Amino acid sequence: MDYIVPLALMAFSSAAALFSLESKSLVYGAIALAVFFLGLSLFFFYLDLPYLAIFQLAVYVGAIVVLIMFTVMIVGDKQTREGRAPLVVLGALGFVSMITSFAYAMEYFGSLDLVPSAQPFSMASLSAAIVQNYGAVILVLACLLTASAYGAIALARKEAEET
Amino acid sequence: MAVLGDGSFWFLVYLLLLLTTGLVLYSVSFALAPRVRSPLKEETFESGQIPPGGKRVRLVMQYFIFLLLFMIFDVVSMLLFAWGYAFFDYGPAGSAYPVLLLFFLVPPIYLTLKVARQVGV
Amino acid sequence: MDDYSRPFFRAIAVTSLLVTATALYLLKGDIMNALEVLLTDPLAITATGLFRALVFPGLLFISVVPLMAEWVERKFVARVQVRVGPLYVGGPEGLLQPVADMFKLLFKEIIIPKNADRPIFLMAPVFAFVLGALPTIVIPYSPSMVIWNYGYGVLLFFAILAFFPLDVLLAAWSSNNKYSFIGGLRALYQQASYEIPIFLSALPAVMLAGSFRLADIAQAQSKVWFVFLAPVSAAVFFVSMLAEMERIPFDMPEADSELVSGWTTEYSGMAWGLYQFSIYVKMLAFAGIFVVFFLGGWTGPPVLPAVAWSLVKVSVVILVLLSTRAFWPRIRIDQLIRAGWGRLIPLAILNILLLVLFQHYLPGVVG
Amino acid sequence: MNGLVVYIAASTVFLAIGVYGLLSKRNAIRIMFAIEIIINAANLNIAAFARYMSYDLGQAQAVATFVIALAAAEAAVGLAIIIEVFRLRGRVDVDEMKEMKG
Repeated sequence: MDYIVPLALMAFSSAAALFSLESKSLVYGAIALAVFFLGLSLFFFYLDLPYLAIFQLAVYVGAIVVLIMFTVMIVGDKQTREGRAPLVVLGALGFVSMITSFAYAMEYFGSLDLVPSAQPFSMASLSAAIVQNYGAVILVLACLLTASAYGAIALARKEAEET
Repeated sequence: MAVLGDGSFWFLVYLLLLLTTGLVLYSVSFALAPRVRSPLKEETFESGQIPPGGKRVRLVMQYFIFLLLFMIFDVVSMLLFAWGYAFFDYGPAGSAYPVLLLFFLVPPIYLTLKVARQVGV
Repeated sequence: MDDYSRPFFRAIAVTSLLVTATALYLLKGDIMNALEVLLTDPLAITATGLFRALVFPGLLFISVVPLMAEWVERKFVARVQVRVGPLYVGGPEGLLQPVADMFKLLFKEIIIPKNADRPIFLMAPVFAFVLGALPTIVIPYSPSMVIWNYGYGVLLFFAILAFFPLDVLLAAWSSNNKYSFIGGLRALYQQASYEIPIFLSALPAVMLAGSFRLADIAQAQSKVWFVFLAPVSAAVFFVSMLAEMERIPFDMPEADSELVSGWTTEYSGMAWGLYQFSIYVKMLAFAGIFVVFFLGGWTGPPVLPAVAWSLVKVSVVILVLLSTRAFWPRIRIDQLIRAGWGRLIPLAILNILLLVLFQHYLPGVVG
Repeated sequence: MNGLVVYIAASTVFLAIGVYGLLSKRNAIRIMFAIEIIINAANLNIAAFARYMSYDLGQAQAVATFVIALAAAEAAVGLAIIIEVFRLRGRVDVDEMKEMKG
């Protein structure tokens, strides 16, 4: 059956995502976030896009979750006040509207006769995309990463001065 | 779509084997070892001192900037692997942008090290 | 065992039973196949996947090598310090001392400190064990002697490696001990800082071989080993390897004279044993990947079979890694981080630039 | 019906969870979680459409990796800001971040 694996992954990942937002302890929330990222990378493995899947693991679990965990441990595990009643309603409304838009998307894409392309992913096409098509994008990315590094350093600088 | 193709079945098997080994060693230890509770034993070990202070203290974080830098570099070095894969295929012209990407990231390292030196880290 | 620890024991035992059952179910065809091969042609057993996962590059191998490495380390350090080291257990020169240590650990109590975060505290060692041993899955000892000849093995190796700081940080935090947490933070800084030199110094091997498959990278060195084409990278990789494994010149996370025992302070018994095991098995994985990246894997003069060449090289690298413990003093954490970012990363980038400059001359020497 | 629908559904669910978290949480770190979840929902869509619409898989993955790179840059700056706010205020509620003079 074609749907079982993605559906199971969807249940698994969305449970992890919900737990990461709703757990009492932020550390457990960060662990659940790591599990969510793991679920996403399993999605990518299942779609036969191994480079993206491993990139996801290395960057999200290896760097972002670690840094979030570090911040949580510095800031403190215990929650401050949580929940905003009017906005919860707004969030629920957003949820409903998104499900509705999904229904519309279903109506279009569900009617198409699509099969997953059988072409195996070749690393050469990714290299070609990076080296040839997206060279300028890499340059912009470099500027952006540098700028964010400068910004982060400037923000953290004061912190370092005081300790 | 390859689910368990490409030999990844053995990845699953190996993972399960390792988990089994770890858990079995652990549970054997739990079963064999004695357990006697005593408040002194469960006190956290701080070289014989009585542990002062609260439960979880907040600690110094003067190397935080290096962690931020690590995040940026992690992404960049993973991206560079995609270029390294096709290093010989595109000649010198293909290397222009990736090398530029590397050069862009040297000044932040320099700045971070300078900041770190300024604050005496 | 009292009421207090029974739930943990029950949970762990049930989980291990479930995992074992799943593994057996998945393997039922392969087990029958391996039995059949064993009955008809015993030598062909080395070609089955089950043999690889269970015996040679797999479980048995990776559990024997750490024990041997521990014995060699203790003997070696003892000789350097004019002692004799282990002597009594198991025949000549205390050969079975590590096995005895393991049995001792099995019978020691696992103490859970007050106010610890129990689920994380208890599960962290198991995950450390799995994460430490999992990278060995992609390391080839001969063209066919590898558990999973994955096309993206290099990336997978580094991705699994990236999980390690998370486990260390969680273990340190959950044991609710100030020394543990300081050690854990140091481990985080150290492993995060030295992951980048590792990536950047592994890049030349991928560039020269043009593949992420570790077997291809080893095969590409049939003419010249990459250590001669990218010597700076090899040196950077070696130093970063030491730092990632928290070996002696870089063992700030468990600096025993300052931090009791770093992030493993509160761990005792088999929990500590699993951590120790994971560190040694990580050493095996790193030595294997260093051999594949820079020392040509199984390639060598045909006086020895391919597997023997790999094993000889891996043992030499492990010996060099172990010997640092006897010769070097510990450096400070700020020196470590400064060296990582200020020296090793520029050096790794320099080697990449050199390869780009001499790109035109390289294809002739890469096999 | 086809397999793509499941991926769109998964992506929508993740997006909805993310938006819910973004709107209903006060803790800045929780909001960070929500943002990461939303970015991942977008990435899943990119990957699934590339596979089902027969786009060039290399280009699709390149775009997805760029998205991840942006997410990493965003997380670096965001966490630096969170630490800074925590240092100034002692807590990380977004409601209290009225002025950002530093």
